[in-house]
Amino acid sequence: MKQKILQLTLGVVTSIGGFLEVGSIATSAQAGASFAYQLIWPVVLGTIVLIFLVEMSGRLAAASKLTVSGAMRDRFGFDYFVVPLVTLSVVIYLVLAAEVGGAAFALQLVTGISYRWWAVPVALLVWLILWAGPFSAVERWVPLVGLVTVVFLVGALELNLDWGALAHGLIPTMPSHDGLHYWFLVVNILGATIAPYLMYFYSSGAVEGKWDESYIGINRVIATIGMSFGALLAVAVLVVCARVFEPAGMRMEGYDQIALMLTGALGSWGFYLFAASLFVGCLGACLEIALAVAYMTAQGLGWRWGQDEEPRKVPRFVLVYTVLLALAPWLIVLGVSPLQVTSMSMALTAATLPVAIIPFIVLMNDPVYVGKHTNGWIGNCVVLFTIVMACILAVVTIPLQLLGGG
Amino acid sequence: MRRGRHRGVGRGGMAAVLAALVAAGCSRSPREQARMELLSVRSWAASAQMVGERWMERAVPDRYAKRALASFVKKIESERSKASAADLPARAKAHIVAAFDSTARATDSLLRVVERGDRAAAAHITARLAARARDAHSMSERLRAK
Amino acid sequence: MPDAGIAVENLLSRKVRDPSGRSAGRIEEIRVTPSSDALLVYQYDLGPAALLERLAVRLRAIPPLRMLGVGSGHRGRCVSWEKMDLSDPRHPRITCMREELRPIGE
Amino acid sequence: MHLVRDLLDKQLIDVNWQKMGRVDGLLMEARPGTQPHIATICVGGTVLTRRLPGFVGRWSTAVLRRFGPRHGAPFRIPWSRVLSVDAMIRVDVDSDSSDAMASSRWVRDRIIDRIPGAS
Repeated sequence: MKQKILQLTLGVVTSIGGFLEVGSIATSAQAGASFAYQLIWPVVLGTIVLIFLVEMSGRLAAASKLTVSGAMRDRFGFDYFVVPLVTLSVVIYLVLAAEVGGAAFALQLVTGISYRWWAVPVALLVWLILWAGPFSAVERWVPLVGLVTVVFLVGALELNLDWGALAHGLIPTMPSHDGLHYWFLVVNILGATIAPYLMYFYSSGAVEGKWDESYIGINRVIATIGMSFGALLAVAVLVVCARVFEPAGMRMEGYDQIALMLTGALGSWGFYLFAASLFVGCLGACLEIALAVAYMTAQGLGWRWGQDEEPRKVPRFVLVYTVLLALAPWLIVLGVSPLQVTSMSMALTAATLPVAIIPFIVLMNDPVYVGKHTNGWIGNCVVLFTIVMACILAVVTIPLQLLGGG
Repeated sequence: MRRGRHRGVGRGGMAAVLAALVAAGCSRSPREQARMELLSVRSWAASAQMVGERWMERAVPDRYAKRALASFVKKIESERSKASAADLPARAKAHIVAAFDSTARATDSLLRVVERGDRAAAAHITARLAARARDAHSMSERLRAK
Repeated sequence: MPDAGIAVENLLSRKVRDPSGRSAGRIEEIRVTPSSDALLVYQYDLGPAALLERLAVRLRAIPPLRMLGVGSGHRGRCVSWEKMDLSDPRHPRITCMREELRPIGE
Repeated sequence: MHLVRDLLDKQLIDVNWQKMGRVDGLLMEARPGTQPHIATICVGGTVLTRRLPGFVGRWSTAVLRRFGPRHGAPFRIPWSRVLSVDAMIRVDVDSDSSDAMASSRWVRDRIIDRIPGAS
């Protein structure tokens, strides 16, 4: 039982560390600065959907000992599987570029040297951690350090909050002004929150951790607590920006503005803790993303895989994340603004959600794979709602991205 | 594709509603466009002012303040050229371009003061920036009210 | 690739026509019985589309979707091996009329 | 037994329980007049790329043929070597010495071993 408790705390900590990354920080900051508390509802909506999807990934792994992409190739064949494999690899590559940009910008805040110089070292650092560190190390120390992102919660509590307006933000309301930018941010927040790579990473970790059916209860707790706490941090970022930037009419156009959010309440501590949280949050996300694409490819094509294995034993798995990390920094080095890469990657994530989520409704109701742990009535309705919402997002995202602008 | 057809109908309807909403959002009248430009002036002036204030309180390092102010100046100038090219009511365009210029000048002088490390002089410039932000805000409110 | 060898994965979702040229559906599944050193094919299942069927076959089991009438289309048909002519693997044909085929007893 | 549901695209594991790719393809012998039978499992990149529709399929098959470690020749496993068929298909093959893992060995020797610390 003690081993299970360890797995439980580890799981919760992993999801906290993995939740707050450049996407949630940037989109929450933009939302708070432009629309105060009005955009809390997409964060909550996205988190509820994420909790269900992550819980299902864990349950699939525990019940069938198969990961998400392994089961997808198994169940739908290569002809269907190649679609999510290609589209998600491209979209997730852009998210990785945004994360590298975020971590690089954090280093610029602290050192003054331009983020463009930091992009390659960041990608190299991520590669070194994956190459040398076994999975348990990655899964253990990254999220522990990720807890520094709790500083946003401290920042939020420092400012006496208007709880009434905060609760009102939970209810979806139509924008009073600048409707286009409002919906653009809704799409980006949903894209940032419902991150498909978390499903591939989480289910692979569960299979690598040799979860069995006795873990299904723990899995539900990990998914719920971990993701909700992560969402709390995203809401904290939104609330702080609503209190600090919205009254002054400051709209977030770049991370140098976002970096000011905690300096009022916590002075220079606020500045350096923001830089640390951005760096650690993005680093954790980079590790998870690079592994997620490697898992997805290796499991789908039947190669040997496993982060705990020596690189020589799983050569093609290692090659995937090596090539991915070799390609990741160049968008940032070319000087594309990290915030723009973030917005683009979040919008594309939202637009490609149907491809990642539709297989879930079939897999999670197939007794061949999940045995008696098939989806309940609620689970199916949530996934169905997500698919319909995802299809709407897919249709609306591209025009919004062009018209709504960063 | 039987399943696709079933879902397509639902998706088509919803998409039409949202597409209409998106279209409504993007047909900005010149007056609305002018108001957006003024809000942008206010945002940049307030951002430069906040960097100045945090720098005076030593809450942010010099390196960060210099780099941030330099990038603000560049962005303000690019927004200024966009505004002068946009089709705005003549009188409002003059105001807006002038507001952009004075904000750019104030931000640039704040940058030089930070480079010199002269925190006393910074106080005057942040006050000027605060005034720019207030003017832009009041002008945009007047445009909205009319 | 030996001359008579056909790639099963490329045979899937091929449209099967009966002698009058009408489509009897697409090959979705091939049923086999293991023998000493090979699998003997005894039946082909035809249905709307291989990919769709693999997606939809279980959807009927999901309460909300069954309610919405998903996956309740016409049942597939099955063809015993001797009635299937695979001389041209790209255009499989059956030797009897499509009405004579039995529906699939799931 | 159903070919598509129980065999196609399933994970292959070798005699010492190591992964060695998936059932990318199945070869059917169909001479007129005789009952068709499946005698061979095919594994390999070109088997997969040939399943892709149209131009993408043709192009990727050509690329694998020119640059692939074994010029895209698929690895064939006779049905007689299949030991068990359930969630995974176990075959009586020692993958490390067989051609099935040729591309894996190629990546290991050409790339991974060249990086220090491959242990």
